[in-house]
Amino acid sequence: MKFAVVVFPGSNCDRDMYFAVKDALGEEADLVWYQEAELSSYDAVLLPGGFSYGDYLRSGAIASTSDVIGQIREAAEAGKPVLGVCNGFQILLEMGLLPGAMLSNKHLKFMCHFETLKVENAETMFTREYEPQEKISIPIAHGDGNYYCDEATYQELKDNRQIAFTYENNPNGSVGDIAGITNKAGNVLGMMPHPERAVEALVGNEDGLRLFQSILTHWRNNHAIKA
Amino acid sequence: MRKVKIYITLKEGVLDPQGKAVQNSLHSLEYKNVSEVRVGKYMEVMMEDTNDIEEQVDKMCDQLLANPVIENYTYTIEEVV
Amino acid sequence: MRKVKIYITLKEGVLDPQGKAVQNSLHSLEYKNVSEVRVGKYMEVMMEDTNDIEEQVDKMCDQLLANPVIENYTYTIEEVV
Amino acid sequence: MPSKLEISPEQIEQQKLYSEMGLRDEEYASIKEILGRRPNYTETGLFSVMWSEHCSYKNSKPLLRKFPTEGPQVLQGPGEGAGIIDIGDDQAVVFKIESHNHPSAVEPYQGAATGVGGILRDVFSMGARPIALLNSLRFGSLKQPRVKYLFEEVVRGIAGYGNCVGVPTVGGEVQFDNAYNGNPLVNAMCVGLIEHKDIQKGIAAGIGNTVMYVGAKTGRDGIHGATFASEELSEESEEKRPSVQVGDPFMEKLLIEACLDVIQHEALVGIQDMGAAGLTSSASEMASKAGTGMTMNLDLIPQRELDMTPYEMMLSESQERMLLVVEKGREEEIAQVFRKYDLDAVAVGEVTDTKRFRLEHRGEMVADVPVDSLAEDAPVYHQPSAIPAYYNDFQAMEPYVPTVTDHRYTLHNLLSQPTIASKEWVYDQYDSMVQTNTVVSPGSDAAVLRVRGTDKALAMTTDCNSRYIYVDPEVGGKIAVAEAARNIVCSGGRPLGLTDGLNFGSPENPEIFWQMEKSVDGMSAACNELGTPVISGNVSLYNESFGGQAVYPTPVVGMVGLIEHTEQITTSHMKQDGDLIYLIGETKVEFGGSELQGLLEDRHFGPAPAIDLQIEAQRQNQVLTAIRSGLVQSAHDLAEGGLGVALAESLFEQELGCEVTIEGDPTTALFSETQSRFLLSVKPEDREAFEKLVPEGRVIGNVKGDGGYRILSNDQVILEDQTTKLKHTWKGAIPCLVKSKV
Ligand SMILES: Nc1ncnc2c1ncn2[C@@H]1O[C@H](COP(=O)(O)OP(=O)(O)O)[C@@H](O)[C@H]1O
Ligand SMILES: [Mg+2]
Repeated sequence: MKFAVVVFPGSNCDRDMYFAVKDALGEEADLVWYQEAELSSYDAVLLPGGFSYGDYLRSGAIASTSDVIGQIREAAEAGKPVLGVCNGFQILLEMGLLPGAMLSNKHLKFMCHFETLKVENAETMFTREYEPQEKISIPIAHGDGNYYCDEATYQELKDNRQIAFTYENNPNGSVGDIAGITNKAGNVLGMMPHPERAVEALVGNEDGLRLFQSILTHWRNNHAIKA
Repeated sequence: MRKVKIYITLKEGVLDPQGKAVQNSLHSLEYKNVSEVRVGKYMEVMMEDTNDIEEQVDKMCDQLLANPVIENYTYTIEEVV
Repeated sequence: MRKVKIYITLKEGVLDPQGKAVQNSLHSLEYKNVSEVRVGKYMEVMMEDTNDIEEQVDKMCDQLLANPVIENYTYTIEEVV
Repeated sequence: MPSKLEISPEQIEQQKLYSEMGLRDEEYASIKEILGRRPNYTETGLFSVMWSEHCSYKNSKPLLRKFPTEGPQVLQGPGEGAGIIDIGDDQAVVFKIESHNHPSAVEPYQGAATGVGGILRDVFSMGARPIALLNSLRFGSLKQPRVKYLFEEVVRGIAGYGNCVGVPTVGGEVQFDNAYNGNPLVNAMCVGLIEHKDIQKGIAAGIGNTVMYVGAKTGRDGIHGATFASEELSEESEEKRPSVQVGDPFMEKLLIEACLDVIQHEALVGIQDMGAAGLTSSASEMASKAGTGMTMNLDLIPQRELDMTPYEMMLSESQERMLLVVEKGREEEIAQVFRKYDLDAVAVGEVTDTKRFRLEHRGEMVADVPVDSLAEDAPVYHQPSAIPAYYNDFQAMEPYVPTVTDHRYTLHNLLSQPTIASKEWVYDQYDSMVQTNTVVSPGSDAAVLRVRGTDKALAMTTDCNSRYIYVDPEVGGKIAVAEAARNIVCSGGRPLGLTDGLNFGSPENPEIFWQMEKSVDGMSAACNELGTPVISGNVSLYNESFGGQAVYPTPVVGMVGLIEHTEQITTSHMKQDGDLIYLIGETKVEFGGSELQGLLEDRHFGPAPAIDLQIEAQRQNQVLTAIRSGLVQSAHDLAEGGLGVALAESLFEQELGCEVTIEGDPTTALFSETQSRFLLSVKPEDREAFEKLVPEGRVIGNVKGDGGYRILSNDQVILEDQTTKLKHTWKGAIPCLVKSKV
């Protein structure tokens, strides 16, 4: 399986994402510079964390107007897995591929530590290797991770089972303890915690690896069916 | 040349952690008569004049400067020489 | 009740990386007639009226809301009912 | 027409305008002699910044020469942007520490942020990818509102910059003491990783080659304030006054990536960051090092503001700028590399064979001076030194013996001192994990990062207990180096070398110069004994508040060590019920400069704890050997607050308990700060093997799974508490102080 990691000016978890796929998952990955991206030849698109364009104006806002966005939209429409982590999630929100918006953490401070997440929906293409309601430990590292949406949208997220992960101890003030959501179709996931930082026991743990394995399993199954 | 002044505020109903923090600090500094603080953005954009400048500014705000899910904007346009 | 609108801007000569990034982004979105963008803060403070409200607001800004080393501020006071 | 140009060389001399720029009479006289004429305004400015302490080390050079700087592992000692140490496999670590004390005192957020930016540039301009940041901070009492503000903003500034550029901030230290009330210290350290073949130098070699400018435009940021002291002469309006340097971490991130790309380009000859004294120092140093000259056309310098004068451009300290020398005719290839990142690389000058530094502006030659005179010929001062009276008094004192009746209360009290308390409030704001190499994050003795693609890891730490240095600079200097090495050893690493940040008051005060001298002597002795050469460093003097009160002498040590196999990585956290707790090293009545002394007496006095460097080295070797043999579960060095505090700290992570028996006077056993001591835990089955390697080790008790912290003396329990309660005190202290209304 071939993963594209889209690099924006100011992305800084791009290499971490790349190593997670290449070394820990053992699949192919390319770092693709946003201006040179040709995403159609990839099986999945990963938007890494960092501070695209310095996170000036609003986190993810400036990146969400760049040229490559059209191709990301196409990948999403084609049903390919699109994963946005941290700044990647913020970009997906600013693009409107996922509903809602990001506000500053309720205590206004950047925070970096492990948080316990609950897998709310273990049936998505990103979470199928987890047990339903499983507790996993994944690092967060963000200043603007306070997910906001209005009541109606929240109800819709719940009704459609679009909430993938919630926090056990909500660190940032997010509506409904939301840590990650998918689109309706279930092939676009945005999450603030960093699964790519949890793929090796030496540096943290391996709780994030199964997220990447889920994507791979899903893809293999699809391909088996097609073949 | 025009100076466009843009005011971006959080929509009512959207929690404003920063405003809340400022409000608390003002209270602890003994400004007891402050009842609410909301924090937004203020931008000054210098642009050459065109016929459709208002349209342009609206588009700029919708496309980039404000996020319609959480923010409102207003602006004024001044002439500068 | 008064609504105090406070505008906080960077002093001239102080680097505004945010304004610069917004400006570049507007250029790549083909707003070619934009020549400069400066980004500041806008605050709305609701406070009970007092005789010395202006004095109070000045003090608030100097003490907390603006950073006198790099920022300037102005404000207007409106009556609300 | 900027009116400053009208200030004539005659006026500068007659009105002594040079002294407002910081030049002394005799310095001005020697400039006149070098040039054979009076310097003009711009030239006077060039000399004033290049001959400042910050650039020339004119007061500290004689002291810095004392540091051992060589060793088989050293690839680059002091002199370049940062020092370099070999770690095998054709790889090397690059590191340096730098202070940003004065800017942080004025504008703490930007001051600290640009401090981080500057030290990053020092490291990536060597060709290394920055892999870690550390910071060493000193503040006054958190009970003062201004101090609280400085503390919060400095931490936010470090976080704001480091997090954005994607370099993890993995360690550091924060000490609080009234001595820093008027003057915080902000030292930032950066560690980079490099392949030997990629090592760059800041040289302007090759006559005819092109000088290129990259990065942010030049504004009037941080221009030496003295320049504008003669306001009435220049009719400068308010907004043209020198402004605070503002950092743009986004620009820096682009620069890092672009520079790491460009070093692979064969047309690149030399590269250097523009740090203090901006264009002046980078350009003149590059030429001087190469034995060449340089001509620059200032009209070509990218400018952010209108009508900038040559003086302003040359002295500006705008951030995020680099200077390159590239092969003539290949400028476009280099520019192309930067264009990918939306950065402009502009040709601004040429390398010449004249050995002169020449600047043109609007068709005129505005400066023409010998390049070496700027970079090499600054005067060197041997300041007089004098033993302060307090030192003789302290030496003559009987050892201070604190009176403690309630040891439990005292332990809580110590754990809530902000210098000892958990720094989680600080480091939680730092992204400590980006780049996914962080094996041991903040909270242990040293941070540990694996070296991707190998089985090696790097341990790093900053240390300096300035109270010991105040009471006895020489002994304190030894302790600072020894403590850093101890922290590295406890993590499983062999110390490789260090970078030093010398923060002192005015060197013109003989008593302060004596403190500098003695602490450098002490540090050097420890470096020699422990085999850790000094490979880079920084000097920050005149750290005095408005009342003329100098800070405690604070020569910060930043140290890096090598862990040969990742399985040898060790933390300070005890692991398991039943493990044996070992104390290595005897304990004496030593409370001079201790945390407990400060707590009880509100000041520090008496002789510092003694240190025998040979014993220190021997114990470090033994402990490291035991760790490498896989016999050690946890290792922690004893520092502030002594055994009582070290025990508690080792139990917090897993909320384990302990039962420990102490001997002799309980207060001394628990809280004395005798040096060269280690606290280890070892599995019972490894007892024999361990004691063979560390014969001095004494079992003092066991780790307990019940979460109770128990100390016995003469078969009596003299201190008992729940580890969770101690932890609560320790964790809550700083958040509580920061939130408290003052
Ligand atoms: N300013 C800081 N930035 C990052 N980490 C810090 C900072 N201050 C302290 N720490 C971390 O907190 C832990 C405890 O620090 P300290 O009490 O100085 O330990 P030690 O006495 O063992 O040197 C260390 O891991 C250290 O790196
Ligand atoms: Mg220490």
